[in-house]
Amino acid sequence: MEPILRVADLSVRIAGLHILQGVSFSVAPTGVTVLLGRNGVGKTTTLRAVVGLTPRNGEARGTVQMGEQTLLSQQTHRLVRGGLGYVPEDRCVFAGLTVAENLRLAERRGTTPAYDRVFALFPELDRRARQRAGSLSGGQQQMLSIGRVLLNDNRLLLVDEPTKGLAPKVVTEVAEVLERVAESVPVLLVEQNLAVVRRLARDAVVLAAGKVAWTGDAQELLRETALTRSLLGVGSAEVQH
Amino acid sequence: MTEVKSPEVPAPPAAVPDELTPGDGRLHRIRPFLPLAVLAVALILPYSTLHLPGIFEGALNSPGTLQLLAVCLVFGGLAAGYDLLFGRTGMLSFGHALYFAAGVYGTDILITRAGLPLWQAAPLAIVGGAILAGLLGAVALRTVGIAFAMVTLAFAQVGAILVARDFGGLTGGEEGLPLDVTGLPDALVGVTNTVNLYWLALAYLVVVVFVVHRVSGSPTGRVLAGLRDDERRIGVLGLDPYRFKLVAFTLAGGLAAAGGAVYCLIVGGASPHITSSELTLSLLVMVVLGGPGTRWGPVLGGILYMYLDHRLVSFGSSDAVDALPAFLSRPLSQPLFVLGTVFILAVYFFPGGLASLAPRLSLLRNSLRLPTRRER
Amino acid sequence: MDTVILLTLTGLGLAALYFLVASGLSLVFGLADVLNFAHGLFLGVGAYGTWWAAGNLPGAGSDGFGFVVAVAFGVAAGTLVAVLVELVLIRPLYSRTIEQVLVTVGLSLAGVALLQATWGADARPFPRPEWTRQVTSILGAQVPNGGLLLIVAASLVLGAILAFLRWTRYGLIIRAGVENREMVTALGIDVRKAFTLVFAIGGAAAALAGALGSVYFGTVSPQQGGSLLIFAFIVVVIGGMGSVVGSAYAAVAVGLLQQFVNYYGTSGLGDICVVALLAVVLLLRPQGIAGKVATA
Amino acid sequence: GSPQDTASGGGDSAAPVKVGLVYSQSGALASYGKQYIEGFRAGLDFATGGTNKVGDRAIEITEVDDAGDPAKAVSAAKDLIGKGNKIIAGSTASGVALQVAPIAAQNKVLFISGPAATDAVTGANKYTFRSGRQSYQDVVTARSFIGDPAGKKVVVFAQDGAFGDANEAAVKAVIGGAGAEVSAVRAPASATEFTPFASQIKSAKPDLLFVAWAGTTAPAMWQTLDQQGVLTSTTVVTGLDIRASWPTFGAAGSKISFLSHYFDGASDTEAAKAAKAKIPGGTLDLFHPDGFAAAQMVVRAAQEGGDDVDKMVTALEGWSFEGVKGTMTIRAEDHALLQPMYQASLTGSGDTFTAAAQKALTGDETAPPVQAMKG
Amino acid sequence: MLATRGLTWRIGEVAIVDSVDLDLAPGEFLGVIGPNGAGKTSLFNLITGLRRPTEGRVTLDGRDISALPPYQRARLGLGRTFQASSVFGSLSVRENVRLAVQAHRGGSMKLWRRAAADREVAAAADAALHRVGLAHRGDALAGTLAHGEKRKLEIALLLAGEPRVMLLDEPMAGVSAEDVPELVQVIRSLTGDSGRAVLMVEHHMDVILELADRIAVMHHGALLACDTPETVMANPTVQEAYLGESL
Ligand SMILES: Nc1ncnc2c1ncn2[C@@H]1O[C@H](COP(=O)(O)OP(=O)(O)OP(=O)(O)O)[C@@H](O)[C@H]1O
Ligand SMILES: Nc1ncnc2c1ncn2[C@@H]1O[C@H](COP(=O)(O)OP(=O)(O)OP(=O)(O)O)[C@@H](O)[C@H]1O
Ligand SMILES: CC(C)C[C@H](N)C(=O)O
Ligand SMILES: [Mg+2]
Ligand SMILES: [Mg+2]
Repeated sequence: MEPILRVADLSVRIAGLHILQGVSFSVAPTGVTVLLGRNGVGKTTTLRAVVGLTPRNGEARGTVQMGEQTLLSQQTHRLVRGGLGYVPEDRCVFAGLTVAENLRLAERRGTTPAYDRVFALFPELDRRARQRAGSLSGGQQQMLSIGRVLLNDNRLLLVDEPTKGLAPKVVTEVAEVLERVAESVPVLLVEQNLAVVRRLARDAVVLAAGKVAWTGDAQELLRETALTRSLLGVGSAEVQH
Repeated sequence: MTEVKSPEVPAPPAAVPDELTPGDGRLHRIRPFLPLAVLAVALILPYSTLHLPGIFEGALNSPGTLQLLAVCLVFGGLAAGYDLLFGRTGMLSFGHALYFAAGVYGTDILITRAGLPLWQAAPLAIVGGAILAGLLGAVALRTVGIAFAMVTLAFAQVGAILVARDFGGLTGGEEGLPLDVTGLPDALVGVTNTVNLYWLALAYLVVVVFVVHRVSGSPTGRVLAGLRDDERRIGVLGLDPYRFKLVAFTLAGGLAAAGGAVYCLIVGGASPHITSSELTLSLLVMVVLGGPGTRWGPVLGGILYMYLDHRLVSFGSSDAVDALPAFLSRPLSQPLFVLGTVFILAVYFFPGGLASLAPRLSLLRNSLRLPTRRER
Repeated sequence: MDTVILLTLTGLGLAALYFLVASGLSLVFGLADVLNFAHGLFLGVGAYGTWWAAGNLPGAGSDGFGFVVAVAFGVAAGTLVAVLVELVLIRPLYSRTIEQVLVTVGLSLAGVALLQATWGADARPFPRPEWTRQVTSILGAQVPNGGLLLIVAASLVLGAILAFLRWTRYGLIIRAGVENREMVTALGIDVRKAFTLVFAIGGAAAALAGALGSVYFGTVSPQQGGSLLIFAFIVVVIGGMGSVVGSAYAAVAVGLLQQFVNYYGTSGLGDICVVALLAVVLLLRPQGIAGKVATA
Repeated sequence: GSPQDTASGGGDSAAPVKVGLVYSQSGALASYGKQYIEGFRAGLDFATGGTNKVGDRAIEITEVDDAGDPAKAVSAAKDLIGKGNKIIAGSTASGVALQVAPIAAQNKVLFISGPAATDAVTGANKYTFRSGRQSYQDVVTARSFIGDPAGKKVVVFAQDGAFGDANEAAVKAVIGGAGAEVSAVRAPASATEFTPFASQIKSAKPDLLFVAWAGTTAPAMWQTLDQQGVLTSTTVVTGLDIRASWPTFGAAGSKISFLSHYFDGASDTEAAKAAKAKIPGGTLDLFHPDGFAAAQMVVRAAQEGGDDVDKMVTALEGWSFEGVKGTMTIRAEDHALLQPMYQASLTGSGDTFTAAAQKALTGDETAPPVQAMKG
Repeated sequence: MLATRGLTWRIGEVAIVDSVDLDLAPGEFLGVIGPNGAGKTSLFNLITGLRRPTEGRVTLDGRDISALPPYQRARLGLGRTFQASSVFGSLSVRENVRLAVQAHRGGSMKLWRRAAADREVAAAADAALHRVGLAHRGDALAGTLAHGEKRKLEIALLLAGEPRVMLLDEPMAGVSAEDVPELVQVIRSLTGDSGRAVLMVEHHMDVILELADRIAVMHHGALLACDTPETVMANPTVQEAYLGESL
């Protein structure tokens, strides 16, 4: 199958530092591809480069292709309108706007927003529609952040650590949501919680020191304790919650 | 109530106070001596009869040039003091002109109206300016961010109104108050002694730079740098943000008042121009022009700003400008037009201020030098 | 009694003028986070644009429909300048607040000097319909029509801006963009258009203030914008940055306070009272009357 | 070498006479400055018979813009003095004049203040002279509008600040001193809304209203006084500003009695004719006479004093000359410049207004009281 | 040691924190869990003084500290980390920690001394950095650290202050699995000596279970349970409200 996203030789420099040095991988057109790696290895940087959010003092080189489309030189809002959904690492909800307004903002022109889908997944968002997003708890904000993206149909979702700081129950919920979402849209996921990875991931890309250290089947990666340990530094015992 | 996003102070671009980071390499060993070399040049400058046509009207040691340089130096020091607030502590005060004005008017009034000798009047005015800053700061610092900027602006505005209304007949209103020089030391009076005023201004600048440098490198300076980034964190670490900010505010106010006393002597009086909010804005411009939080940036910014401010008026009326077609010469003969345009261009061409120019220049130099070496 | 009515209505006229200047300032300041010291320039452009059009633009004049055309031209000119300023000067500097301050300060100096270089430093008589010079007798008070015109215009502008922010998608985008520009683009929205729009609205309101303010003053001069700007800033801060409704309240408070204190107290006390009001409001409620609510 | 070099004025008889003009070329008072310099050039031409020389010595003028800022003016003055200029003139703004005057005294150079109207320049020191009128002379002119002031009720409406203070004080001294009951209404110069002040004036029901207001808010102020019926209910006197401002009076203009320092057509002296012929545009205005007189004084000083400033001072003290306005006299005691003043009325509409002289007062009639020389 | 009595924080009608009574004994490690939005962070804010409670008191060593500003509470030995990393972005990592050490060693105004010359402070700071494994990043600007590194720096800042009562708000959030055990060790070592007490919010149950002596469960602002880990884990209400069905 043709991959939906192809990243070839992606290099990112920020403030003079080579953060990514020639990263290449591709994302399958179905299911979840997980991007793994230790803190600071450049996972977030990779996702942001793909959606065109490399900071001003930085520079991204290489090729990133989604289908026929070349992404790297394009403006973020064009990419997103073209069906590339992005859920950022630190949630980034609009604190001063209400929950409803946050969602309304995410509506894209020319499509019908799928409010049913979002509220079915996160009834809390419907209940708190009039609360200012800034006063939501961390978990609630994460739900809003994901909900915003699910309002639209996407060709590919980039999701950065969606379960960070969430209660186990919510982690399960979010994992379920992503699982369902992944049935219809391919997802590129950054995740530290290996339980979630185990449940969702089909393919895995492991980053180390700004380069791709391993790509292949995610479940296989998790099965191979030695491999997991050498790449991620975790024993499988700790993977379980 | 909802979580209100506190109006952010436009935080100055992050710059690590160089005092807190040990440098390395050979450059580091020469660097401490660079300022001394510049200081030496500044000290012997009045002995030079060099003519720099276009840059100064007369020879370097002519009274007009020395006077201009003295004013520039005072503002270099003033900007460095202001940077203690803005660049190093992250406090955006829009009322710094008030403490400068307190120094100017304080010295002037104590000498001219109260008849005190200079050696009493100037210290009194400086202490008075610092106390004023301490009192008003104690109130204003109950707010943060833009609110703080506006409260300080408001206080300065009251000061401006009091001065302009000639409150108690002390200030001379909008005509200002010429300094009564009869009681002054002879060495400070008259055009022939301008060089002494120049040295005085230079001394002021050196003192301010030294104080700011010492304070920034002190434990307190470290706290101030922390305040700039995250005030809440400082509180949780067990330090009282209010107290530290008040100390910085008072100290900066005292330094500004000292600058005022020197300025009063240089200009020979006080005029309400110096109470205007434009002066604070200019201070901000000077600091940003130079590079906030850097050791030499604000000084250079202040000197350059004042130089342009004074020199552009003669640029505007120069023959070169008059010879241009009207649509060019008319705006160019407006000094403020040129000054404003310079700011705008500076933002685009020297982002990070003048201080960021040095590394970039050395980069340029290196890239120019390398090929020649290879040839040899 | 008629003194009180007179002072109230003229005070409201003054408040209306402050509001017209402050509303644009507040929107740009609070929502685009640009401390726009060049706002006075937009004011000047609106005033000079109207002045120029009345004398030179075919169809425009100093009375009747011709005057409406002239004002429309002035507002259009102010809007255009505001948009150009945003596109050319401010846009490359978003998220660099201090540099923006520097650029707008530079612009305010250069712009005023440019007006002065072009049309001279002296005040020029402003073309205006005859009725704006007259007074209307209200309960025994002779209220200047120019002031009433300002009150009507300010009310309309207030309504229009509120409706825009509350009920349009662009209003929503503007409010969100203030908080996190990047994230707005990550939702597929071109946020830069929204910021240009904010400048256009601010510029238009300022230009209208310039035109109608000149009607009220009877003259136009390069410095006019600058002196109004200080009070406009005070109004914006008292009202709470970004809050248009707050600006309206604050403008009324400042206008009436100034007017009454100037009559019953001594001169200059009005200004000091306004400054005192600012200090008190900020000490009690640092976020201003309405706080920084980047929302409607 | 020496730590500072100061050009000593060359005693060489063929060396040029160096004159420094420090005035506003830019800033708010730029139009006043422009008239001043035009007048100065015309006056220099007139006083030197077109040669621009005093004896063999050319007069070398250096112009410096102070933008109305005393600090810049002081810098410029020091620079000029350092370069050997023995004569400084200019001072469009009062604040500038007051700061430059002490510099002149400290360095023993001649200072001839320009349009700056403040009374405080008179008698400031031995080296300071003035080439224009002072506020007191305005007020004396105003008094002539109401006949016998005794028992009359007079209100001064003045802006805050030195200009207003000077006028209020002068009215109290001149008109109050003559038996009128004077009260004052003051307003901030920055005021934008004048109704409260108009109401206060109206309720005072004065016989004479003296208005001292300058600046861009003046038209709004006049309109408010007119709208509230003040102008029709009493005699209103004010100073006539430069021509460009006349249209801004609008309908109010014809209801006001003006005192005038100068306007085109107020006098028909030789000097006025010469000035008219020389200045660009050919229409005289408020401050042309000041520049003209300054040039006449400079030539006189250079002729009589050579390079000796003390001799220049002696030559000027008590000197009478024929200026644009007529006979001008430099009073020896305090260097006040006694000069004719005018009563005028304004007619016209739209952009075309004409001023007509109703009466001229001589220099003696408008003489301010003698000040003790301060320094 | 630390106790709250009837601690309540209301916004309008809603009680974000609802009459919480909590006791923390010296040397004790108390874990706080609860669904998102339960009010855990808010509780920390009340205890450290960043927010003023509507009702109730906070006492430290029997002394009522409810009215003290945050910095005075910190001086009494109350330290905390933040859920969203809040470090001094424009200072280097090393300066960050030195500042914290200096704050702890007495905050009197020293305007004229050289900060860099204080070797004791430098040594203590380096020690703290070593402990969290950030020593190699000492010269980096804190603002440019990756998320996980910032979390470590947060802990280093806390360590530097040698507080007696430590409030940790989700220290593990965003820390890579590799580093979790190491950080757990660091946190464990905090309580080891001299009777320090820790209050820690954490969603990683394994970490909580490993470290905590007792676990407090918050729900809708109120304290649902506060007991030994075993009892709490067995509590059906807790199961239902918080843990949900396990993955
Ligand atoms: N704006 C920036 N300026 C300088 N360095 C940066 C910047 N953004 C990121 N970095 C550096 O790039 C590296 C990679 O950061 P990135 O956020 O991509 O890591 P990550 O893999 O997402 O880590 P984590 O798991 O902690 O989220 C880090 O070392 C970080 O310090
Ligand atoms: N300033 C505020 N205004 C309004 N509501 C607030 C405010 N601060 C917190 N809240 C609300 O209080 C509740 C508790 O928030 P808190 O941040 O304490 O939760 P938490 O337990 O720390 O959650 P998480 O585990 O997600 O961090 C949430 O519902 C939140 O929306
Ligand atoms: C439309 C908005 C700018 C008004 C704002 N919500 C206020 O309360 O003032
Ligand atoms: Mg990341
Ligand atoms: Mg929390």
